[in-house]
Order: sequence, then C-alpha cells, then structure tokens
Amino acid sequence: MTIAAGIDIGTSTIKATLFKVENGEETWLSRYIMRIRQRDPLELARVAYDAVLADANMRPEDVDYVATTGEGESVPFHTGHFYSMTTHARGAIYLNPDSRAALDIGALHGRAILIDERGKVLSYKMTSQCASGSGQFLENIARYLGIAQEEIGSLSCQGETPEVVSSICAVLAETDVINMVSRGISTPNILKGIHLSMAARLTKLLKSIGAREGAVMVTGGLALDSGLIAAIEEDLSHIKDMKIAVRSHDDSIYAGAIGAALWGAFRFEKLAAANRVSRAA
Amino acid sequence: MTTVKVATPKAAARAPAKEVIKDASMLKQKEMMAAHYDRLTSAPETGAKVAATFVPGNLNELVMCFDLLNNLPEVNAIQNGLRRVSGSYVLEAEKIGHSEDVCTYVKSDIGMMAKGNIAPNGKKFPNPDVLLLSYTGCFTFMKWFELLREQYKCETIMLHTPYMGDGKITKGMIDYMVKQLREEVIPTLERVSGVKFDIDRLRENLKRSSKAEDDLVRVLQSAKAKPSPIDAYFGGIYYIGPIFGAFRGTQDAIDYYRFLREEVEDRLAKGQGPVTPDGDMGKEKYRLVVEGPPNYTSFRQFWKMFYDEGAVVVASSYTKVGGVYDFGFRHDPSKPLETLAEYCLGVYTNRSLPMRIDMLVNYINEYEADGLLINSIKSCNSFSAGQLLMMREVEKRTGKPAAFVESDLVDPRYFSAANIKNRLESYFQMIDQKRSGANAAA
Amino acid sequence: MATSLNPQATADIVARANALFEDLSFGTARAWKEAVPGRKVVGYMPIYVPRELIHAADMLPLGIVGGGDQLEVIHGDAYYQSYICRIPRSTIELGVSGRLDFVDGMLFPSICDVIRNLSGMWKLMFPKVYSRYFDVPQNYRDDIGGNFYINELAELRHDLGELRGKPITDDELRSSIAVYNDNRRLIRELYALRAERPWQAPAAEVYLMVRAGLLLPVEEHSALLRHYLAAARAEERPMRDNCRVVLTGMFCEQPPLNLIKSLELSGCYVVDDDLLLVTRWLTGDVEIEGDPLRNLSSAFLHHSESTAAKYEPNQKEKGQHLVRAVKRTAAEGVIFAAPSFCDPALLERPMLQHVLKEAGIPYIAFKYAENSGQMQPIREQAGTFADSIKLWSAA
Amino acid sequence: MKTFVGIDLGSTTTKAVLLDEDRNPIGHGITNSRSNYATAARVASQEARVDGQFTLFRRALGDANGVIELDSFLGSLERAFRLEQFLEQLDDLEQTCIGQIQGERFAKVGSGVKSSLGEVFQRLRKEAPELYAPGAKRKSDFFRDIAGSRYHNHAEEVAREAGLPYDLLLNVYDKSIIEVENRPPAGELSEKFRRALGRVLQSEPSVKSAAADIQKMIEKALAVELEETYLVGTGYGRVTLPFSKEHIRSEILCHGLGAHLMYPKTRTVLDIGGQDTKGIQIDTAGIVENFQMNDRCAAGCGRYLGYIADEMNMGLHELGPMAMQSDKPARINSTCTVFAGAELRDRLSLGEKREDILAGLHRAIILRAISIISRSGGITNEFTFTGGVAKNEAAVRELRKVIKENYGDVVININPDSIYTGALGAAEFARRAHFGQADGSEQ
Ligand SMILES: Nc1ncnc2c1ncn2[C@@H]1O[C@H](COP(=O)(O)OP(=O)(O)O)[C@@H](O)[C@H]1O
Ligand SMILES: Nc1ncnc2c1ncn2[C@@H]1O[C@H](COP(=O)(O)OP(=O)(O)O)[C@@H](O)[C@H]1O
Ligand code: SF4
Ligand code: SF4
Ligand code: SF4
Repeated sequence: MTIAAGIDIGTSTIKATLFKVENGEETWLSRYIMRIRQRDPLELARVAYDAVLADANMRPEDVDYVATTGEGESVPFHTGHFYSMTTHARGAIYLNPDSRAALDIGALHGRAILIDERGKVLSYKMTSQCASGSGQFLENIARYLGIAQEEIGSLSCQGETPEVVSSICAVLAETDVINMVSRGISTPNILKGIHLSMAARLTKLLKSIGAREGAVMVTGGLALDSGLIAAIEEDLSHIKDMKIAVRSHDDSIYAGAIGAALWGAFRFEKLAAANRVSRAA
Repeated sequence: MTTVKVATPKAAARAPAKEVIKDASMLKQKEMMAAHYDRLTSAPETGAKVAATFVPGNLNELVMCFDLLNNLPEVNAIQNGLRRVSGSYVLEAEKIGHSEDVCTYVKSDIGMMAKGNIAPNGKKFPNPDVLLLSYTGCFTFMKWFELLREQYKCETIMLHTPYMGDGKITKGMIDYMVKQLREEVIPTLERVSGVKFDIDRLRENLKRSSKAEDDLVRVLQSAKAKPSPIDAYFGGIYYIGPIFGAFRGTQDAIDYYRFLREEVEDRLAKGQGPVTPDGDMGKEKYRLVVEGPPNYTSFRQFWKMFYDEGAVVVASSYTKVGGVYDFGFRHDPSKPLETLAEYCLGVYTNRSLPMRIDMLVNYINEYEADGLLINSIKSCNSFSAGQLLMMREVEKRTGKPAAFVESDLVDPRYFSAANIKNRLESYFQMIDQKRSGANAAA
Repeated sequence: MATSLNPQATADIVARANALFEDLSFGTARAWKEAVPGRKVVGYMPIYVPRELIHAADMLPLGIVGGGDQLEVIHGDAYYQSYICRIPRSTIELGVSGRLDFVDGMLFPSICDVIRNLSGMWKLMFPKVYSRYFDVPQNYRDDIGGNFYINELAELRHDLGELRGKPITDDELRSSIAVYNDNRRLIRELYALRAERPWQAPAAEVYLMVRAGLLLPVEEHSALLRHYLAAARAEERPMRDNCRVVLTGMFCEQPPLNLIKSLELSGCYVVDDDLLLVTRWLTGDVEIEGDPLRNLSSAFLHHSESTAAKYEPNQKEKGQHLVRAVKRTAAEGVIFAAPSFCDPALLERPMLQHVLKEAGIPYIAFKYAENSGQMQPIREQAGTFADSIKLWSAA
Repeated sequence: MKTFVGIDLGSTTTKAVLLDEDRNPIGHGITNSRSNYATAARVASQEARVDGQFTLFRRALGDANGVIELDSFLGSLERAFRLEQFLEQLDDLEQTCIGQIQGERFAKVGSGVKSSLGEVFQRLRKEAPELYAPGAKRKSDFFRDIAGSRYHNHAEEVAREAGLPYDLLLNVYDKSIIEVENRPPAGELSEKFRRALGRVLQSEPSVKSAAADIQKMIEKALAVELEETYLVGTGYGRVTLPFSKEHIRSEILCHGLGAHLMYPKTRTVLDIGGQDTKGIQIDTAGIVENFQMNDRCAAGCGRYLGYIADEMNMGLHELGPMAMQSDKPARINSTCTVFAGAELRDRLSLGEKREDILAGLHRAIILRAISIISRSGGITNEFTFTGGVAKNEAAVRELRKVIKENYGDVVININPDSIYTGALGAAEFARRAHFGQADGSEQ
C-alpha cells in the first residue's frame, strides 16, 4: 500500500489531494482547495497539506510520497516535483480513462496536451505570452458585469446572437466589453462571445497538437464553466476533421493534484522496487 | 463580389450609396483576372503547365517563353483577403503548426491549400509543376517556397537576387544573376516544360512589357495634378494588378494600360478627382504619400476613412513592389537577361533603407503632398522593420508631418478600425490646424 | 601550452567569461583598442561573417548579439514596432547610448529582413562609421554562387584595407585562417566534451565560454578555451538524472542565460545547440594553401552549417542536419526555441518538425525574447518534456 | 453666465472642464467612465458644475474673507456636500441590492441575506462621516471604489458573523453597483448645497455669527445660472457620443492645446491615460506638430497600475507612495498588463520586496512612455506630463530620472489638474467655436 499526496500550486488557487494506491487500485482519500489571495503560496501549501492529512485522519509519517506540481518546485517538504502537463495528463486519465487529450484551462494559461492511454504526454501546446483570453480575464469581466462565477456558464448558454470580441489584448477586450454593455448587448451574448473567442484559441491548440479523435478532458478551473465547454463543442463542430468529444468533470479542478499524487505513488513504487526508497519528510 | 452592381463613372453621381462604383478600366481588369483564373483552374483539362512564382522578382516574360501559366500565391492571398476568407485560412495554418508571429501571406496560402486550394472562381487550383523561387526584397519568400516544395514535392528553382545594401547595382550582382538565369533557371524551365528556350520570344515579350510600363507610369504620375485624378494607393492597387501579376509582357496588358491611361487623362482634362467605391470623391483636402502595403480584409472600410475626409493618396511605395518604373527603368529587349536581373534588383523592397527614404522624400516634394502616412504591416518585416526611422527622416527632410498606423495585409485580427480611424482623424485635424496656424501667421 | 598542467578551477574561468558577458560597455574591447594607437574594432551581427578578413587587417572582430536581459532599452523601442524581435532594438540601444562609440565598422550579414534593414538604419544613424551589408549567395555552385561570394569577400577585403590604410595581403589572410582554424577546433572539442558528459560542462558555462570568443581577440580566446577544457575535464561534478536534448532556433537573438540554466534545472541536458553560430559556422578547417578568398568561399559553400537563413536546394536534405545532430550526440529529443517574431526560425520550424516526426524523435517548441523575465512557462515545458522522457524511458 | 464645456471621455475616467468667457477654468469634474458614456458625460459635467458653484461661492464670499476663514469654510462645505452625495448614492445602492436579492438565486439563502445587507449598510452609513472628516484619506474619488472597498470589509465581517458565504454578498454588490453607476444622478443640486450648508453652519461654531450673511451670499451665487453655451467632446469614447462632428475634436489636439494653456512654453506633451499613451509635439501656439501613440497592445498604460492595485488589494492612490519607499527598483521585463500580476507574485515568492517590485513596475511604464515620445521626436523644452498617471508620484519620479539621464535638464511641468488637460483643451475649442473660429485657431 502506498499513500501519496499531490499538491498543485496554481496562479490563483491551491489544490491538494491524498491517495491510497494498493494493488493498482487507486482510492481518493481527501482533498482541499483554496484561493491564493494575499498569502504566500508556500505557506498555503503547508496549510493544504495539513488539511488533507487531517481530513483523512493521517499523520505526516504515514505518507510515502509528497508530489508537488504547478509552481510548487520550491515547496520544502516535497519528495518530488512533476510538471503540470505531466500531472494534468495523468489526472485526465484518472477522471476519465478514455481521455486522449487534456485541455487544462487555468487562471492565466491554457494548455492542450495529447496523451496516450497510460497518461503519457505525447505533445502539447500552450497559449502564448500574452494574457488575452485567460481565466483571469473572464473573471474580471464577470465581476464587471456583476455576475458570480458559477453563473457564467448558464448565462452564456442562453446567448443566441453572440457578439464577437475582436480585440486580442485582454485589456482592450475589456473596453470592448464595456462598449458592448453600452450598446445594449445582453450579458448572455457578451459572455458567449467571449467564450467563443476563447474556444477558438483552445481548439486551435487542440488541433495543433494533432488531437483528431477520442475524448478530450477539460481540466483546471475553467472546466467548471459550462458556457466555455459548450463553446468549445460548438467550435469543434465546425471543424470537419476533428471528431472529438469534450468531457468535463466536477473534480476537474483537482486534475493536477490528482496526477501529482498518482505519479508520486508510481514513482515511489518504482523506487521501492529499485530499493531507493526515501520517505516523505 | 460578382453580385455587386456596377456603374460607369458617369452614372456614379446618380448611383445609390450601397452600390460599388467601378470605372470601366476596373471592369476590364476584372475580366482579365477572371480569364486568368479560368485558364489556371482548367489546366488539368488543357494540359497547360503551371509555374508558381512571386510578385517582386516576377519573371513573367521568361515564364511565358515556356508556355507556362503563371500562378502567384501572393495575388491569391490578396484575393482571399478581399473576399474575407483569408482569416480562416490563416487560422487553419496556425492550427497545423505555424506560429502566430510569422507573415500571414504565407499562412493564408498554406491555409488555403489545407482547405482544398480553391481559386476565387470556386474551382480547384492545379498543383504547380514548378516553383520558380525568384524573389527579391524579402527572405520569407524563400521559406514560403520551401514549405510549398515540401507539400507539392515538385521541382524548385532558386534565383537569388542580392540586396542593394550599398544603394548600387554592381557588375558582380548582374553577372551572378545572369549566370543563374542562364545555367540554372532556363535549363530547368526547359526540362519541366519541354519547351526549348527562344531568346527572341523573350525579346518580344520584353518589348511588350516596356510599352505597358510607359502607360502605367503616365497613369501613376497623373497624380501630380491638383486635384489628382487617381488615388495612387487604393486605386493604384488595382492599376498595378495586371503588370505585377500574370500579364506583364502580354498584349492584354498593353491594351489595358492604354485604356486606363485614356480614362485617367480624360478625368485629368475634366479636372475630376478619383473614383471611389462610393462614387466621385468630394473636394480634395489632403494629399498624402503612403508607405507600406494596405489592409485587404477591410480594404473598403480603410479606403473610406480617407475619402470621407477628402484625403487622396498621390503616391505610394506599395505600387512599386513589383517593379520601380518611375525613375526610368524599362524592360530592355536588347539585353534580355541583364534586364531581368536589373528589374529584380531594383524592386522597391530590395532597395536599401536610405534609398527608400529618398524615394519617399522625392514623392512628397514632386507630388506636393501634405505628408507621409505609414501603414505598418505586422506580417512584413521587409517593409516594416525600420519604418519608424524612415518616418523621422522623411519628416526631418521635408518638414511635413507623418503619421503611423498599424494593420495587417490579410489577417483581419490586426485591423482595429477604431484605432486607425482615431489616428487618421487626429492626423487630418492636425494638418488642418497647422494650415490655419500658418494662415494666421501669414 | 604549459598552463594546461596547472588548470585553474572552472569557476574562475567561467567567472571571467561571465564578467565579459555582463559588461555592456565592452570594456575589454575598448581596452584592446586603446592599448595601441591606431587599432580598430569592427562589429558584426549574427549569423556569420568571415572574421578572418577583419583579423587579417589587424582589427578586432567584435560580435554584437543584442543587449540581453540586463540592458534597459530606452531609445530602441522608438525604432521598432512591437511585432519585431528584440535584437535590433537592443542593438540600436547599444549604438544610441554610446556603448559602441569606439567601433570603427559594422557588418550586417545576410540573415533576415530585419538585420538587412538595420544595415541601412545604421548608415543613416551613424554615418561616420563604416558599415556594410554582407551578402552571401544562396547558390552553392563554385562558378556561380562562389564567384559572387569571392566578389563580396574581395570588396570587404578592399574596404577593410582602406580602413586600415594598407591593403590586406594574402599571407596575412592565410595566417588569420590558421588562427581561426585553431579556434574552431577548440570549440568543436568543447562541444564534443559536453555531448559526451554534459554534467561536466553545463550548457550555461559552455555558452559563456563561446560567447567570450565574440569579445576577445581570437588568440586569447583560444587560450581561455584550452584552460576551460582542461579544468572542466579534471573537475568531478555530480551527474543528474536529466534527459539529453538538442536546442535549435537560437541562431540570432540569444536567450537569456537564465533560460539556458532553467532548461538544465528542469531536467534537460543540452548536448548540442545552434547558439552563436559564427564560431562554428564552418564545420571543418579552411584550406590554408592557395587563394585564401577561394578557400574561404569553398568552405562557405561546401562545409558550413545549415540554418533557416540558408536555402536548402535538396528537398531530401531538408532538416537532416538536425537528425544527424541528434544521432551524433545521442540526444533523446529536440527543443525548438525561437525568438518571438523571428520569421526565419519560426517558418523553418514546421519543416524541421516534420522531419523529426518522420525520424521518431520527440520534440517540443517555445518562444523567448532576449529579455524574457518569466522562466516559469519555459521550465514547465522543458520539465514536462523531461518528465515524459524519464517516466517513459526504458528504465 | 456663459460657460464652455469640454468633455474628455477617457477609457477609465471621464473629465469635464468649464471655462468662462475669459478662458478661466471655473470648474473641474471627473467620474469613472462606465458602460454608459452618455451618463458618464453627464455626471462629469455635473461634477464640473458643482465645482463651478464652489468657484462662484468663492467669488461671492470674497468680501466675507476675514470674517470667516474662507478656505477652511469652503473645504468644510465641500466635504459636507460630498457626504450628502455619498449618502444619497448609498441609499440608492441599498435599494438596488435589496431589489437584487428578490431573485431566485438568493431565495434559498432566505432572509439572512437581507438582514445582513441591512447590517452592512448600517455600518457603512455610520462610518460615512469619518470618510469625509477633515484630513481623511480616501482610496479613490469615485463612489464605486470608495463604497466598494468599505463594503467588502464590512461584508466580510458581517458574512462571518452571520455564517453566510462572503462571495454571495460580494456578488450582490457587483450586480448592483453597475446599475447604480449608470443611473443618471438625481436632480436638484441647489437643495444638496443647502443641506450641506446647514450641516456646516451647525457643526462649525466659528461661522455661526456670520450665518445669515453667508446664507445670503450663497443664495446669490446659487441664483447664477451656469449656461452651457458650447460643448466640445474628445477622448476615447467620443465616437459613441451623441455629439455632431462640429462638437468633436481629436484627443491629441485637445491634449496639445490643454497643455499649451496650462504652460504656454510647452513643446512636448506626454499623456498616459488608462489604455493609451501619447507623445505629442506642439508649437508655440499649441498646435500639434507630431504625435505618436502606443500600438494595439495596451501594455504599460494606466490600466496596468489598476491591475496591480487590484492584485495587491490596494487603492490606486496608494501605489505611488509605496513605490517611493524603494531605492532599488527591480527590473521588470513583462509590461503586459495582465502578466504583470503574475510576475509580481513570482517575484514576491522569490523574496523580493513589494516596494522594489512596485518601483520597477513604475519604471517599466515610464520606459515605454519614453520610447513613444522618442518616436514622436524626443523631448524638447518645456515638457508637460498629463493624464491620470501624472498623479502618481512614483511614476513622476522615474520619469524625471529617465529624462534627466537622456535629455539633460528640461523643465518638467506637472499640473495638479493634469488629468483635465484634454478636457481643458476641448473647452477652449468650445470657446473658440462659439466666438467664431470654427477651425479652432486663435486670432
Ligand atoms: N465554477 C467556475 N466557473 C468558471 N470559472 C471558474 C469556476 N471555478 C473556478 N474558475 C476559474 O478557474 C480559475 C482557476 O483555475 P485553476 O486551474 O485552479 O488555475 P491555476 O492552477 O492557474 O490557479 C480561476 O480563474 C477561476 O476564475
Ligand atoms: N490619484 C491617482 N493616483 C495614481 N494614479 C491615478 C490617479 N488617478 C488616476 N490614475 C491613473 O490614471 C489612469 C487614468 O488616466 P486618464 O488620463 O483618466 O485615462 P483615460 O483618459 O484613458 O480615461 C488610471 O488607469 C490610473 O492608473
Ligand atoms: S496585447 Fe494586451 S494582453 Fe497581450 S501583451 Fe499586450 S497588454 Fe498584455
Ligand atoms: S514578409 Fe512581406 S514581402 Fe515577405 S512574403 Fe510576407 S508580406 Fe510579402
Ligand atoms: S531574431 Fe530572427 S527575425 Fe530577428 S533579426 Fe534575428 S533572424 Fe531576424
């Protein structure tokens, strides 16, 4: 039996999971999520770790491997670090074994990851250095429009004549949106327009990694945004040679942390087999 | 585009606003273009062979010697821009792995291929039998044809044009090019086409070129008049179509340019201004020189921002990308290969930056322009890298104000109408204010 | 050389190279020039210029590859739109801020439209400095491209002779070729050492050592390389569980040193790259006997590196140089790192990727700028690449 | 009396200036640009009138100077007036919030929300006078920001006490504020002045004795009608304004002219606004000779500071002072507005000091601005810095440094009213238009 923890430090939220792996069977013991507002993420990592332990009634010495991911390279108590795309790929497979691609959409970046059935990263592509069309941007717009995060999705789905956001720049797009409000464009149509333009970018990523068929698992915080998911589906439906089913999961936001824990367990077992065991601190 | 109603210049004044106004020369040109696309797309049936090649460094006279049809990917990209399909092509190319940062002409072409290679007439383009990589003034062309070669796996011929870095054409350059023509280009074209090279045929073609070139120059220089009977940028782009494309060296081109010249001279005699898509332009208020290519995806919207304000472009550098003729160069049948080399070397973007500045300064002075406008194109390093210095230098030397706007040739994402309009308006108001300031002082 | 018996610690040698690298005012070159009245310095930009000619005229060839991430660009941005790469603007900054005021000539090789146009800008902005666009042929036949190239070389030779006040003789040229042959051999040795044992010669160190060659007189640089080679071989360093990669696309604008370091930190040993190509452009020795210009031309035409700035006449050969580099260095993958807005590197990339795919070599790609501050995305991509090679490799 | 109004519809703020016939600015008004430009324009010009009223009061009370401490009296009057305004808007906000929670989304949480809201607003009202106490520092001048930040604080507490999700209360606010902002300001100004006057007279014994006189003079001033003789609009939002072409001038011209009016010797103007940066060269008559603007990327504009302030949970007014505490600015390379937040966090986690990072960010903005000026032709004496960012002392410090290093000794003008430069230029164009110089030139 192996107990492994995964801690995913994102740009806006921190996520932690605890897993038990026994004879290839994976059991999710506990989870924790928290927004990083003002506090030092490394401090929060500790908080999150303690929380998952407490929740599963465990002590630090029970844990075999603490794996970090995201921006967690410098967490002092980790056993090993895996990079986000490695962990999101694994998380996507855990959440849906049929996934052949993961689309991780977080606060600042979007990444498309092509994977095989074992969760191996075959290729990937990230959005560029410019922050346009990120989750952060959507969040700002939502606040401006006075809608709660959970409402974005359902509102967007009501949009029938979406208004195209032409600006590539997130800052200028914000002004575009303000202009739309003044032109009396309805909130659903604005949101849908934003979602469609984000979706176009994301499907471009998917296409460029060579995702052509099978399921794509959306991971990261924006997986919960049903409007975005619908927009991605819509955009994909216009592309002839891409037969992709878009999937999301209530636990998608944990994908990185799940992947980290599972890779941690995998690595631990591999090392144990090679007799190079080193326990988590 | 085929559905728009068309009116002759006379009917223009009466035409309702929505109709696109075209003068007779434009109609003639449209026919020529349509015929050319039909020739191309019916190549599989007619058995004609096709050479793809570029506008700057276009060797149409030579290509015709081998009975090859000339297909120019840049012209196709322009058509796709005007027909507003280039955006989706560019996106397609990006989806298959091209960077967002690179020239969108290339991506529009690659995307068009990926989406079935459909010509403006709705039929499929034939695959080229040979890629004639005769290019000048831009490195991207080389990559462009390497990419096409990868796709079509066809014969590719390189004709390298050295850059006029020191502002002069040396004998070494001409020798190098003539030798490439003689020993690489011509033998390969013979092999691909199965037609033997006949230098007299080339001479004939060249002779026809120079005739049309004479008339083109007359047309472009008519803009020295006040008011100018033409717009030498937005209108100019139509005027250069045949000669920069597949018609230089043909009788068609001679006919077209004679016809065009007469039309323009008629307007000139009557003291008329240019014809715009909305009919005759109102009073000429500003005369501009423009540097840089236009935006094709919002071409009319862009143009409207000018003619609505009474701004006419009297000279532009873009109308020199396929050959600079207004300083005396003509294709010379008496030295056929040398003249082709000289033509390639002298193309606008193959001229050093100081030469380009000299040209613009000269235009501002000779055409009595109010200033310089630079439309900086995101795609095109060849044009754009250095334009900000050009702007300074031109201002310094002419004392005339310059303005700078940014867009792209065929990528609609880079055309921000509000932004450009804002700058243009400010620019025109600034010219006004300066004038009235000058009047007040006087 | 006797000193090789007593190798300095690598750290000292690297510190010297690093100091050269960080000196944005080119103090060493200035000092070289001041040491003897009449000495002249000729700057050049990437990718390749025949430094032998400059050396033969008793001048110091000074490699100028932008300003890196430590230069504050104040004026440079005024000359370039945001969609043009960084290197020309930081180069202009170096010029406008007087950091290059001791340079007597500038060469702008044929690499792309940006540097090509920069040559004209330089003529306008610094009219007192000799500056030349150094064109190279895209035709590789001796009797066509070769003749053109010899012509270009002869013109440059003539101009440099004028600048010196005395023509360059054939013998001067021959001895310069010999000196550079020696330097090229040492650099090949350095690359071979790193390919064999990358932990002994970390990429950032190798970069600094080669970079020093752009700033120092060649003889001094060769001595430095000898020291480093001896020291690096002697020092025992821990080997990490990293994968081995070839870096490509960095032939012009240089990445920040931090980026190179980040790659190794996130699990990738760099075993080959195309940084600072001028030092390795010619892949073998240049013939010394005979007409030196013809020899330089022949080396250029037949024994030079492939890059995006060069036309590949043979479709089958396209990209094979990269496959060969991977094989030669036993690399496990390729990282395409290109400067943002670099048309040559970015347009070339898909073609190279197709070739790698065909050859079954994994790769990743990202963009950078010489002043990129955020290494996080880069670490992440390189790290994921390393993760996947490590987790799924045979072990 | 005749007044000439200039309105500068910026991307973040809308400014109005009122000029009298003799070209004296008698009133300035500012509001944040919101989704409804027409409202923003109306609010700003109303604010300018309010300010104009104070100028009239000052003129009217001029004689009473000596009897009362004029400046301090007018200060009290203004604060009292602002407080009145604030309370009025607070009421509106509360009503709107209550309206919001009738919706189904909140139904399940039940009456808890309503009573919590009541509690929040009670606390807000209670502390309101403190916000307008003499010498009090406010985070911003706008209702959205002031009420917002206080609301957040109270809501967090109240939510904790009531066991409600904080996000819920936040959302109610977000939903309501946009409506409140977009409601044209409620009517009668004179009444508000009278109420404010009442407050002052009651609370400040020193002026009691002169109360009757003061009241009379104020009434007289209130009786003067500020007639809107001619109006010119400019700025980012001008195309969406219901003004006809004669009433619109490009913001470049307005900034040039405005700077010229403030400092007649100005030759170079830098304007850093919310999402654009302009470098303008003008001649001795204030006529624009050349200009450059940032390209389509908004990196390095004022909005950048806004993002940073949000990111650090600070007010815009507080950024500058904090950055001033640094003497070793960090070198920031990404000026992308959105990424700056990420870089900020990156660096904080690497242990760099907040002050240094902030100072670095300010420097980054200035460097970008300098390159734009440099595009427009460099800096010629005298130099005037305008736009909202000119209010930021850290930005100003970096600007001075960079100019000194690169252009030597140059007179640098920064007006406390710099944010109104564009509106001032527009008002002058309005004045000239009225007096028959249609092209805006001076005689
Ligand atoms: N229910 C939701 N609907 C829409 N967006 C959401 C939802 N929940 C979280 N998000 C968004 O997800 C993002 C955080 O996602 P995450 O993958 O954790 O990012 P990171 O790892 O970069 O912190 C935030 O931008 C947030 O706005
Ligand atoms: N008091 C202040 N302190 C610091 N910065 C300020 C202040 N007021 C405004 N700003 C800055 O000025 C910017 C708005 O400037 P403004 O000239 O009004 O722009 P615009 O005309 O585009 O609306 C804001 O984004 C903010 O960064
Ligand atoms: S365009 Fe906008 S989002 Fe992109 S880099 Fe510039 S400021 Fe950032
Ligand atoms: S870079 Fe410019 S000249 Fe070259 S292909 Fe593109 S648009 Fe044409
Ligand atoms: S980085 Fe690329 S685009 Fe820029 S100058 Fe170098 S080769 Fe040209």
